[in-house]
Amino acid sequence: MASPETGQRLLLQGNEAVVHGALAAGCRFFAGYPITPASEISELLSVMLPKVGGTFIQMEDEIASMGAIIGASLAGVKSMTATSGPGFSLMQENLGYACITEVPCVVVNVMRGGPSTGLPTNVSQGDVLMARWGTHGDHPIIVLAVSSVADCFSITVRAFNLSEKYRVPVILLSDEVVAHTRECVVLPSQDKIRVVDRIAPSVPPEWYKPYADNNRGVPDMASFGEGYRHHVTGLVHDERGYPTQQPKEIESFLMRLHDKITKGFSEIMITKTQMMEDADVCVIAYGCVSRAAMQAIKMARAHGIKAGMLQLITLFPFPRKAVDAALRQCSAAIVPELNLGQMAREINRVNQTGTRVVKYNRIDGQMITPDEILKQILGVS
Amino acid sequence: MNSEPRYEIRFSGSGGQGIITAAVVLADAVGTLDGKYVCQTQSYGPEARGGKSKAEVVMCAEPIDYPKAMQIDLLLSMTQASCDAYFFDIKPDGLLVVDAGLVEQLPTSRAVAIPFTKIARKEIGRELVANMVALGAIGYLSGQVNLKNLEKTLLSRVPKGTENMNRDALQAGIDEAKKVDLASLPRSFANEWEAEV
Amino acid sequence: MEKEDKGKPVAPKSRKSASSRSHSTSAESEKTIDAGQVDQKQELAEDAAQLVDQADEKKGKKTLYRVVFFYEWCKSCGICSAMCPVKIIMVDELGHPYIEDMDACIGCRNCEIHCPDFAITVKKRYPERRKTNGVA
Amino acid sequence: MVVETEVIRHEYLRHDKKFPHVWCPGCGNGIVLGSLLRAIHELGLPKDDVVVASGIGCSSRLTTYIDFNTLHTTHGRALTFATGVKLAKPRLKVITVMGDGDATAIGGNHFIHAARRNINITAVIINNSTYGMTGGQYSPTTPYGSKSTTSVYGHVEHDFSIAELAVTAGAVFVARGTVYHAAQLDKLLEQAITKRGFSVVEVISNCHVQHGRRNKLGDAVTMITGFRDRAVPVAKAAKMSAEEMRGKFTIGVLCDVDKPVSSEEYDRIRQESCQLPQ
Repeated sequence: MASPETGQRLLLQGNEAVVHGALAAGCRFFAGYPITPASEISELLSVMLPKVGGTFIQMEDEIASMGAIIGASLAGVKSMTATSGPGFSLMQENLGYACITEVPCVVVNVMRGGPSTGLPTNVSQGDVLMARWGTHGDHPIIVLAVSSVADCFSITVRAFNLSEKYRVPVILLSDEVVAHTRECVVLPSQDKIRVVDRIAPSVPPEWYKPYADNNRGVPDMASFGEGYRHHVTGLVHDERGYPTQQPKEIESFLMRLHDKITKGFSEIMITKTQMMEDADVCVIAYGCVSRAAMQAIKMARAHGIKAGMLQLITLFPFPRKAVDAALRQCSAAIVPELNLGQMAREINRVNQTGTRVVKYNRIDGQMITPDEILKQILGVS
Repeated sequence: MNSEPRYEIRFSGSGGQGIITAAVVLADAVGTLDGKYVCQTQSYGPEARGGKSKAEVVMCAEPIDYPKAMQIDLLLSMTQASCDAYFFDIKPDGLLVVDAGLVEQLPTSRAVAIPFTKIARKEIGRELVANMVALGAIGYLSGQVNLKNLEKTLLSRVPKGTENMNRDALQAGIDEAKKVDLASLPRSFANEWEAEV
Repeated sequence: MEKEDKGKPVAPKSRKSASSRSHSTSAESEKTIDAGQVDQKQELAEDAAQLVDQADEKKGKKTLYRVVFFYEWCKSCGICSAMCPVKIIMVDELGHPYIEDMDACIGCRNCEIHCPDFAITVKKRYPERRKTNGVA
Repeated sequence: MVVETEVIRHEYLRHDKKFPHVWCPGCGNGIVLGSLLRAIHELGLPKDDVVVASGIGCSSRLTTYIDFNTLHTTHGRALTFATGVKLAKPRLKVITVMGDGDATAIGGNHFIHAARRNINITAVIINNSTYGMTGGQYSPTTPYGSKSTTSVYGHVEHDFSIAELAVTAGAVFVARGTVYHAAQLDKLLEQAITKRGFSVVEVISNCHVQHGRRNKLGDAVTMITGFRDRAVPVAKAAKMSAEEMRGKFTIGVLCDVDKPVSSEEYDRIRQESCQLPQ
């Protein structure tokens, strides 16, 4: 595999584009464990990372992989892991650790059919709510979904940027279809890519309070070995990082975790609309299904139906505003998903207009085809 | 249906025949060098090893929404089993290309049978490159790819030292395909692609 | 905090040790030296200060030590008392340790390194005691 | 000459943490912590360059108290975090402190693979034969027949030796000490921290509150002095029969070999591939 040459058209798999996106965003550490359909990410990074001075390691399992990337991130290196459903299940404990200790990292989950070993080589979108609520406790997290190879590059960069800026783990949901589809992309040159890095403390080490609130709600982050000796613990901690059981400190700490994300809603929530200007019917989709949906919308337009598309790129925090606007505008919304309606449930939750929300689901390991979505659109028009 | 027609090719055979490699080379040539939009997908998992294996290439002058094949313009089958399994969504005027030695029962009369494996064995000396013979034939018959670009891409993707063998195989496929008279097939659309090549 | 370290131990408990100190004889302490060297042989040799001590002993001068308890941190577990080879660390009714005979201390530091609570420091007792230079 | 505790206290304990620490009176964890700090002091490691990672459990609470870069991780996973830290910043000295259940039950897989992988990390495992923090349940090192809150009728499973497990798994330096032999422990820890590669020090410690009380092993003092009688130096143990060794365990350096260190090897690969045309 050649190194990416910017400005050149490259035929890349979704998984390969994730790798190039991660490297462009400054990822220099990857720990992972082989799992279909995410293994290509490991394979390519094992080749690419040493070339850019980074580190690749294959750990003994996904628990260890998640631990290792948190460790590396604490040492000041942007890090990532990639897995699929069963491995993602194993990562949940340490994912919670990254949430409470506010360690930036990116977890790619290439979704396959579940539960358990499920359908290793088939596509699914069954991990959507798990990505949001998988680890225990009431915590905020950012979940992004990709739908094309180009997305795999650009959204991976976004994932790193959000993670670094808000000091929160970001889950990048890919799926078997996006991961294994090859498409041509032109990788932008490095100077065209906006890369965000965590903010290091500017105060002298004696003054440094590793978890002190500031106007952003995101404390400055010192990495190990830079003179700012501090304690990192998965226990609820005070602003110095020491365990606390004071109700006041506990609440203000946990609220800050939520608030920092709330403050960034406008930047974090990414959606894409197509043909929505005059739409009566909208299709709300994400991941590979949005590709089928778009095709279906074009077909519907050929039938004279004013259909439009709302593609969710950020799944969580739930892009309420965009969904609400689409629901207000349209008389009906079709929500096709490769699960039994995990996002449809969220959409229904915010539906205050009485707009008809029609689920269309497939859980047989196969893609939803444009014809199937078209049928749904025709059914509501 | 679409303003800009898609062209969909499905490669099928059994695992180990190099079906996916052929599809990737075609997609790479069409996408990177010809500059069209292209989506290449494939079947994964156990069926890729020994069982039925398939790979698809969708190409279009406009961005492609649905990445998988919907109605196939050209189906390549390198085994009888894969031909039977993957023939179902071929277009009425789509073309079936099969390995003459391995597929005996043709489900359509719009079919071209070329003995890819035999050519690979006899002319190149390695059965292994039957996929590249087939790729040459498909590249020619589909009329969707610049054959020079196809060769260039192929050579950039094969292991060092096997370039000549692969180039010869591709060329053998193209030569063989040139002998086919598509006009003689029922409901031919030969005129459309001849203009492009 | 530094002030507390030095100041506190002298406060309530030190009366007993202070009074007992005057009764000790050098003969008693010399007898117990062998018993005290059980586990500490390896490290004793390394230290330059030890050579000075040995030289002093040859000259008939005995190195004196002071065992300082930091009572704020002491949890009265009794380990120091049990570990003392010369049995000079006593325990009062509340479990707090005190020194019966400070001059009998052989400086083995067994109590110090076995104290789980960092509550014991053993120091040399010179008339003109040098300031500890161990601080990095 | 051992460094004075006063120096350790001023130099290495966090001045803004509440002391005395959380451990029960007489708990060996404090003794091990003292040994660890003296070893680090003797080696003259700069505090900024030391990372101490721990898992979950009584022993793992020690990271809170010491003035290094400290990392209190999830149960059993200390070594995975440590691996990430070490590989990301190889100049850091990474030490993990774990309990017996932490390191060899929930973290057993990470432990054997860290040993196999041979990354430059030191693992200190404080073995008190029980889960102290959660209330005295049986751990992988609880002896056969012992009582615990989850084996009130007597433990029917067999324990294993952490140090021997480490040797078999490929650790380049393995030592066993006890909290009674604290001076020796200082030296073992120094050796382990200096060693290139994955080094393990198993420290036999006491939990008189959970394990001791349920098995009538006496108080802290009895348990700790009991280690004196049960511990046999490696050289002496070699001459003893299995019968004589019954109920006893060896202390000292069990294994000290040299093997390529994977983190260093990877550094070499990194340097070589950086020079390749991109």
